[in-house]
Parts: sequence; structure tokens; C-alpha cells
Amino acid sequence: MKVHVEVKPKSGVLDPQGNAVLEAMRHFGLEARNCRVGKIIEFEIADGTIRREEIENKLHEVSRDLLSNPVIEDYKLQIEG
Amino acid sequence: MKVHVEVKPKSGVLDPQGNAVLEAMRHFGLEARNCRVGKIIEFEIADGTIRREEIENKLHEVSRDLLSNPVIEDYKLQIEG
Amino acid sequence: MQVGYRSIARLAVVQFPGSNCDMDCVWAINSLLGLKAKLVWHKETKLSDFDGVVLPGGFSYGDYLRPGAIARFSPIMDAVRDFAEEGKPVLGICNGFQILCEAGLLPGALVRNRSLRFVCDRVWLKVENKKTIFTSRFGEVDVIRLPIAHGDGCYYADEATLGQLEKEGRVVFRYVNRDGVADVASNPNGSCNNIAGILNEKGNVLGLMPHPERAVFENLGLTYGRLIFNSIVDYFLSDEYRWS
Amino acid sequence: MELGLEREQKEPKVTPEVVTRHGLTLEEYELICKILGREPNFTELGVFSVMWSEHCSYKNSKAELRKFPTGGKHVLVRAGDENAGVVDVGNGWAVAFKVESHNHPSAVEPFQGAATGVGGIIRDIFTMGARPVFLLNSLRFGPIEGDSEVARNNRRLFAGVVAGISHYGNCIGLPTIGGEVYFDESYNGNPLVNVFCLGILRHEQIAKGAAKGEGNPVFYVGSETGRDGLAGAAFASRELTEESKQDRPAVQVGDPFREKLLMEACLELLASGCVAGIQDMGAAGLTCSTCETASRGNSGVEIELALVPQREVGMTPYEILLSESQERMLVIVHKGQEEKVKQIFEKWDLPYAQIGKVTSDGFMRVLQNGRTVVEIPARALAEDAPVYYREAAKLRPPEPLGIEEIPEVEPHDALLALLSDPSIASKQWVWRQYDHEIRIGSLLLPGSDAAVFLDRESNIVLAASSDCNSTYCRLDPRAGARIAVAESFRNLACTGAVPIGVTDNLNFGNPYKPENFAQLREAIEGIAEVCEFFGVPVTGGNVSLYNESPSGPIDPTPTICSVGRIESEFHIMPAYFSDPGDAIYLLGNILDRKCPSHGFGGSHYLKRLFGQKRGTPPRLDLEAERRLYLLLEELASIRCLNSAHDCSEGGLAVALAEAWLLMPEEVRCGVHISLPDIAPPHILLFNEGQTRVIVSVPKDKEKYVLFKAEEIGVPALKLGHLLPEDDHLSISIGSRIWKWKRQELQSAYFDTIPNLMER
Ligand SMILES: Nc1ncnc2c1ncn2[C@@H]1O[C@H](COP(=O)(O)OP(=O)(O)O)[C@@H](O)[C@H]1O
Ligand SMILES: [Mg+2]
Repeated sequence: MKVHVEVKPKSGVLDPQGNAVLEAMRHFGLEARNCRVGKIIEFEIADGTIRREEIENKLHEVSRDLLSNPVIEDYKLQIEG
Repeated sequence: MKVHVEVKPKSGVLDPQGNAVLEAMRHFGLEARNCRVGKIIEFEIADGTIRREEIENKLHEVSRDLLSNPVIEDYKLQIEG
Repeated sequence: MQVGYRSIARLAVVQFPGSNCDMDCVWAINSLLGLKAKLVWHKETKLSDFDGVVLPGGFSYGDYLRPGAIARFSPIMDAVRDFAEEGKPVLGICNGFQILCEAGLLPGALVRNRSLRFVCDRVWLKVENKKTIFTSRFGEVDVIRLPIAHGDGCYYADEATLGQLEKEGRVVFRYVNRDGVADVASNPNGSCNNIAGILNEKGNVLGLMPHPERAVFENLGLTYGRLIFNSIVDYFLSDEYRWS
Repeated sequence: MELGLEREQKEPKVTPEVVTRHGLTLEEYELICKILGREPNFTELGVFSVMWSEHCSYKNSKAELRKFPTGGKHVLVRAGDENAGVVDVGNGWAVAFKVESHNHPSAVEPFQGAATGVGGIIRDIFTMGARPVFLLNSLRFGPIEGDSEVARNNRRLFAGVVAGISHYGNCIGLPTIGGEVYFDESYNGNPLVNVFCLGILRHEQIAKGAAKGEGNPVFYVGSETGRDGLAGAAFASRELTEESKQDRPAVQVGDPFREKLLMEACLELLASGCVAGIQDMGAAGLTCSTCETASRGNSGVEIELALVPQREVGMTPYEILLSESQERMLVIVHKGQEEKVKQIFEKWDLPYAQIGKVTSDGFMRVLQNGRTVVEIPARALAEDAPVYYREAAKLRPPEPLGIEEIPEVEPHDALLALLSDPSIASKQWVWRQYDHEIRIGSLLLPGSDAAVFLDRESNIVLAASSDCNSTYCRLDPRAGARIAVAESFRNLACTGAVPIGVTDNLNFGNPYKPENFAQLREAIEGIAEVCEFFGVPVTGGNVSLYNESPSGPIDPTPTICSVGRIESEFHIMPAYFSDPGDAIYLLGNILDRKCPSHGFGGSHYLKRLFGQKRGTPPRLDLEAERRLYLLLEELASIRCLNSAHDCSEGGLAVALAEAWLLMPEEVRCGVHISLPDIAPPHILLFNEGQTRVIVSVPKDKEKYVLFKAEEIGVPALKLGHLLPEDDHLSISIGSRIWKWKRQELQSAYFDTIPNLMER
């Protein structure tokens, strides 16, 4: 089972990286806006050991408590297979 | 036009963050493997100023030269709208 | 002392937004005989007044995206490239090393420390090649100690590149223990082959993670950094440089 | 007068309930109405609520803070007059320094909370026109040992806070060269994060946070305003509860890169002579900076919100005015210099805007698209917050301990247990994450008694130390506070420095509880007394009240940061032994027979080994303390000592072990001392009697040291020697001898924190 977690700064929260990237893209002659930089975390889990539902709960827990910082970030969890 | 760039460490390149995540997930009772941590960069571009094709070229250029480092990373570019 | 028509060799210390060891480099270099450092703002486009260039440490552009990723597009970098091409000395320290790699002036890349933590310490290094314009003064000195301070100092390159660097003697500094042995315990960041500093093919561009400018003043307890800067002075005095 | 009634977004009505929710009392509301001569609108109410919060107005502590000695011939800017005090250090140079807390934000989001705390204090310093040169940090967390949920959370907070400080300080390029970290139950759920910054400037560079000169333009420079950190000042002035988690918007994200640019731009700007006044936007953001500059300048300020750079759309005046977005400054510019100013901002790629002008009518007036939304007399807002004289309970004096109440533990094990107490163990794990060598001036690396720094620009050598033993303060706040100041000065003296100023961070519980208020008052009086005694001014500080978690208030923690001057770099002494030929002496009494608890009240010995916080804190004799400083100063100036380390937590044995363990590898050797058999070993070794320093003396200087000690009146006792061909610490008392291998002490001292944190 493949897991894919996207973690992005909450809207309204300052994203200093995003600002810097916008600046830099200007060097390329690209005028962009609303740039946000987030993380993706991908990993695999061996199937069959625990029930699907249980795993999903665990994955949400991990995404919220470990992979993201709920105070300033949102996460999106995708499970394949 | 919404742009979405995923940047991930090349396979073979050590990813200490990925390893740390695996380690930490174990404390949550989750046995995972092959964890890789990458970045997503999202931004918007005002339409209409330049031709679509030209923009795409530019976006590839930016993704390759600025948003990722080809020595250690691969990128994936998605354009919406 | 005579360097070309000048009495003193002039080093440009490039100031990117977020550079923060720029003044340290200026203070350190200006305390030494035969060198004079001057700050150069990154929006400048010419380096013709200078004999050598230093890219100092710091967090250019906040290290956003990757260290050095944005700075490499600064206007001054074209001049730095030309400068390197002409065979003049370019020294990249810490963030400067990262910028040189990002700019393709040095091979490989610097990634997150394996510990995922910033590390500030004093480390032992082996001077692996003393026949460079940056290390000619080391003489009998094999193992030295310099300060490091970085979060992304893990040197990475593919096998082929590493092989080539090793074969061509372009690994100039290596993390070792105090007895000069490169082991895992003495590698502060997980660098491939314990690499701390490398040279370009031509031998005039050096990038290193440790901070020689922090080891110039006696009262800080370490002075090995002087040897690097003094080697550069020697190079400017050499026939090789004068007739080049 | 009609205020912004036709605005698109209708504001909530001001009801008694809304007033209370803003943390204002109904009496305070009445006072506001009196000041305005009418009822405030919602935005104005918000403005008053942040300015009259404890964090900005010090309404509960002001009357007490007046007890501090703040003057002196070296004080150029006094506490409270500006963003930070300024003290002369000679040759036309001066230093500006201050400490600031970010406790509540760090409890909610440790990384960003601590990071923005660092950002805030740095702005306070460069606002004064000073170039920041170094940082200290004083941290407290709940215990980090064990596998409980609580311990795990404490480790998470500890790791996050250290990472946050490291992130911000390293990126901006300031060395973090000292500090302290303690772990204690009372900080469970309410960690303390106090950060200190020192900057250096020429006398003529002192910048004022005053809006002067009618018609002078007012500039906004720095990050765009967002909804983050809304009303953080009010947040800091409340107790932390479960609901605090819902206060998450109060958390701000810092951008050290922006701050670095802002710092460079402001220093360049100040040097250009274009600036009439400057003020950072810290707590209470745009509100605070406008009304305070107007109030200090005896003028008014008028700004237009539509011109303020904004990160989000549709922000209300309330939100813009109360936002605590980081990395922003307000600059008042001499008329006619606008172009020069713009050029500097552009050079540094900073967002900026001219948002208003200085007026002469004394009002803070805020417009939105030309319509007045706020109109308040600036002075009343900034200065006329009510001052409260809170009720103080009568504190119960601590019960003295008898010597028979101090259980005996085998010294060998006791020393190991103490060295592996996370509060005593080496904090190397912490400072390795801080760049402590940048600006190439750290003449003593972290791990010494005080940080010692040479500023390369002015060639001035400074020392700084932060201290507070909160267990002492809990038992007796006055005694604890006195010791905090004395320990801090003693730490300075151990490096060869003479104190020139103090900044304090008063971390206490809710002042409305008479017991907490009594602690605050006692501590303030204790600090004042010692500073007065030594003629050292308090040049500023910070008050953080409401440090409580569901289980009660924290132990009172008046953190003292003192700054000292060292005449010459050749006078500097490290804490560690450095020459295998040296003799070891104790300056001060081996046992304080006059102290009812023999220096065991509140000791780490009782706390670590028996889980007890009781007894009377050690006695502090200020006259003896003064003599000790004099002796150290004298001996340092003629280089008679190779090291000096003060005895604090864990007493003589711990201080000795530290001085030995910290020896540089290349000179390592053994040490042997013998103590007079005048009390049981544990009493001799672990009492925390004050005014004691362990020094190492070159053989040929011993006579002179003894002569000087005698002359000045400091007891000096030869304890023993360093042993060249050895690698043990050994202590003998009478016929008994205890021996420790380097390895066992070393791993207790250096590995404890990494082992706890890296698993
Ligand atoms: N958070 C920290 N950051 C940097 N240095 C620290 C920190 N905590 C402790 N230190 C350093 O560790 C040493 C010992 O600190 P501490 O135990 O408080 O000593 P003392 O009791 O002598 O005041 C000091 O040099 C201090 O500056
Ligand atoms: Mg201390």
C-alpha cells in the first residue's frame, strides 16, 4: 500500500519560502503570485498486517501529529492500493 | 493558471528526513518503508500575457534550474487551467 | 609586496541578501598581510578590480528552497563565473560552497545534515592536497582544526563524480579524528567519503564547509585558517600568477 | 462625531460582554469612555484592550517596577523610556540590551514561538540604533526523563524551542553564546522561553522611538500584514488553558531572512540621518508603534490603512491594527528625505509604504479609505492605563532544615546522580545547534560561567550571564531573587568582568492571586536590593505574568541577565582547569555555619535525590560577595588565576567535576583534593552555600593569591592539585577517599541530554 501525504501551510499563515520563490522566479521573467511551499511524504506499508480501517486511522494520526504541525499546516492523505 | 511542482530526492540519494520519519512512525506503531520526503511548490500565473507553449517551456526551465537541483532531485510539473 | 601593479592583492567578499559571515571574512582577511578585502553587493556585475573572490557563509535568501538555490541567479554570479573561467581564485565558504555547487562551478550538492540538526562545533580535518593555491602553506601540517556551523553540509555526488574527485586529488579537506583517520564518528554531517572541501578541475575554485575566517585570530584559539589565506597570498606572489 | 459607520464590513457592537471578552474590566471601560468623551467603537476597544494589557501597560507590575534602581552615570537611556536601555561602555561606545519572553506562543507552537521571540528581541535592539551582536537564552521545561506522555511532550517542547532559536538566530547571523536550561515539574504545560539580545552603538547613534516634527512622513517597512498573531499581547496576558489551543491564530510564523534585511536596512537608514523616529512593531503591532511614537514625541500620528502592505484580502481595521505579523517597523522620516529612504528599502528588497504623517494634535488617528475609524488621544492610550496596587498575601516563611534532616547518600553515587540531572548536565546538545562562533568574537565558548564576547568593531570585550534558581524563589522569592542577581554577577566576576547593567524577565503566575503577587513583589525588592548594593542599574526588562497551567502557577522565575565589561582580553578566565601544574583553591567558606540549613534548603541534592523542595535557601552575605568580586577582579587583572568557576547547583563537588570535565583534551589530567573533616561528607560536598568559587592557581602565584585573599578578607582554602599523569577525580576527607574515573563522570555529564533527546 502506497501512502502519499501532502503538507501545506494553512492559508493565512505566512510562508516565507513562498515569498522568496516568487522573487526568484522574477529572474526568469515569470510573474507569479500566491506561492506556497509544502512537503510531500511518501512511503509504503506492508499490507495484510492490520485492518484497512485501522490503518487509515493510524495514518491520519501520523499525518496530523507527526508529519504536519496542525497549528500552522494542513495535510492531505492519499492511500493507493 | 495554477502550477504545481513536485520535487523529490532522486532514488539512490540518501534521504535522512525520510529515514527519520520511518523511525518516528515506529513510535506510532506503524511499520513503513521506503519513505521519501520531497517538496511541493504551488503558485498561480496570470493568463493571457504570453503563449501557453512559451509559458510551459519557462515553467520547465524554472522547475529544473530553480525549484529542483538535478544532481539530487527530480521534478514533476503539473499545470491546471 | 608586489602583486601585478598593486602592492596588495584585493579580494572581493560578495554580499548576498542573507550573507552573514561577510564581515567576519573582511575582518579576518584584513588582519593578514598582503590581502585587502572589500564587500561587493550581489547586484554588481563586475569584478575587474579584484584578484580573488570569496563567497562567504550565511543564509543567502534564507536558504529557501535549497541553500544557494536562489543566490546563484544573482547578477554578480555571471562575473564570478567569468572570473573562475579566467583561472582566478574563487573561495566558497559554507553557504558560499553551496552556492558554487548550485551554480555548477563545483560538482555535487550539499544536502541536509544526516542528524537533521544544525551543527556548530570545531572539527578535525585532514589536508589531503597541499599542492593547491589554497593549501600550499600547510607544509608539515596534516591534521588541522576548524569551526563548522551548518545545517546542510552533507556533501553528495554520484559514484562516478566521487571517484573522479578522489583520483584527481580534488578532495582537499576531509573530516577525520584527531589522529587523522576518516571514520564515521568524525563525520559531522554524513558527507560522502567524509568530504569537507573540494576543488574544481582547473584548481582555482575551492569550496569548503568549515570556516577558515573563524580561525585567523589568536584569541579565538585556532589559527589554521591563516594558512589558507596565506597560501592565496603566496599564489599572488608566484610567477605563475604574475605571468598569467 | 460619527466614526466609519458606512464601512462595508459592519463591526460588532460594543456590549459589556464584548468588553469582558477583550480582557477589560467595566471600570476600565468607563475610563476609556471618559478619555474619549464618548463610547469607543469596536476597533477602538480592540486598540485599548491590547495597549492596556499587562504585556504592554504593565498595569499590575508598574508600581512595583519603580523600586528598581535605574539611574547611574553610565546610563544613557533609562529603563522604560525606549525599547531598551542603553549603557555607556567607554570610548564613545554604548550597549543596548534587553530580555524578552515568548512563553505562551512557545507552549502552543514551540518552534515558531521561540523563533519569533528571538526576532522580537533583535528588533528591540536595532530599533535603538544598535547593531545586535549576540544572544542568550534562558529556558525552562517540565521534566524530560521517562516515558510518560508528559515527559514526551516536554521533550517535544524542548526540542522545538531549541530548534526555533537555532533557526532564527543562525539565519540572521547572531551568535547565541550563553544561557541556561532547567527542568522542573512546575513548568509542565507552561515552558519559559526568555531570550536576550545585546547590541552595540556609538553614543550619537542612539535612535528614538518618537514621532517628532509635524508633517513628517510615516513609513511602514517590512513584511506585509496578515491575520497572524492577532492580539498576541492580550494572549500573553491570560492564563494558558485547554482553550488556548483554539487561540492558534495567535501564533506567528517568523521569517529570519526578512528580519536580516530589515535589520541591515534600518541600520543603514539610521546612519543616513534621514530618520526622525523609529519603532518596531512588536506586541500590539501597528497600534502600539503609532500611539507610542506619538506619545513619546508629544505629537499625533495619522495613518491610512488602505496604504498598509497586506498579505490577505478583506482585512478589517481591527485586524490590521491588532495583527502581530512579524518583521515590521514604523519609521518617521525627516520631510524631504523620502527618496533616500525609498532607495534604501529598495536596495534591501523590502516592502514599504508611506502610510501617514506626524500631526500636532496629540491624536492617534486611523483612516480607512479616507474615513476615520480610530481617533484616540495617543498619550492617554500609551501612558494612562490604570495602575493597580494588587493585594499581596502574606507569604509563609520556609521552614529551616536541621542538619539531621539531610539524608546521607554515598558521595560516589550522589555526584553521578547530580551530574546526570538534566538541569545540571552539560547543555552542549543545545548550544551545538546554535551558531556560537559567528561574528568571530566568542573568546569563551558556551560552557563557561559567563559568555565572553569581543566586538570586533568597537574592540570592546563584554561578558553576559543569565541566572535564576527558581526552587530558591519558590521557597523564598526575595532570597531567591537576591541569589539570582548575585550568582549572575559572580558568573561575570569568574570570567574577569565587572557588571554594568542588568535586565530582568519576571516570569510569574496570575497576579490577581494574592500569593502570586506577593511573590512578584518580594522578588522585585530582592533584585532591587542587590542591584542597589552593587550600584548596578536595571536597564530594562520584561514581565510575563499568567504563567500557569491547570496544575497551578510556575515556581516564580525572575530571570536575571547581567552584562559586564572586561578591561582587557588578557584578564579573561575560563571555568575549566587548564594547566596540569596548578593548585586548586576554594575562595569562600567550605561550609556556611551561619546558614540554618547549611546551604541545603532548596538544594539540588534534596531535589534530585529525594524529590524535595524545602528548607530555607542559602544565606547571601552581600558584603562577603563584594569582597569576593574585588578579589577576583584583582587577581584576574594580574593574571594570577588560570580558571575560576562558581559553586551553584550541586555545590562544591559538582563545580569541581565541571571544571575538571571541561578541560581541553590536550591538557587532560587528574585532580585530587582533600577537605577538612569538619562535617559529614555529603554536607561538605553538596551544600549550596553562596559566594564560593573554585580557582586554579599557578604554583608561583599561590603565595600572592593567599596574601591578597587575606588582605581583602576572603577565606581561601587550598583544596589540592591537578595530577599530570592521571585521569581520575579523587576527593579525600580525613581517612576516606572517593575516586571517579573520567569516563563515568563524563558520560553522566555529557551524554544525559543527548541520550534523552536522540532516542
Ligand atoms: N540554552 C543555552 N544556550 C547556550 N548556552 C547555554 C544554554 N544553557 C546553558 N548554557 C551554557 O552552559 C553553561 C552552564 O550553564 P549553567 O548550568 O546555567 O551554569 P551556571 O550554574 O554556572 O550559571 C554556561 O556557559 C551557559 O551559558
Ligand atoms: Mg546559570
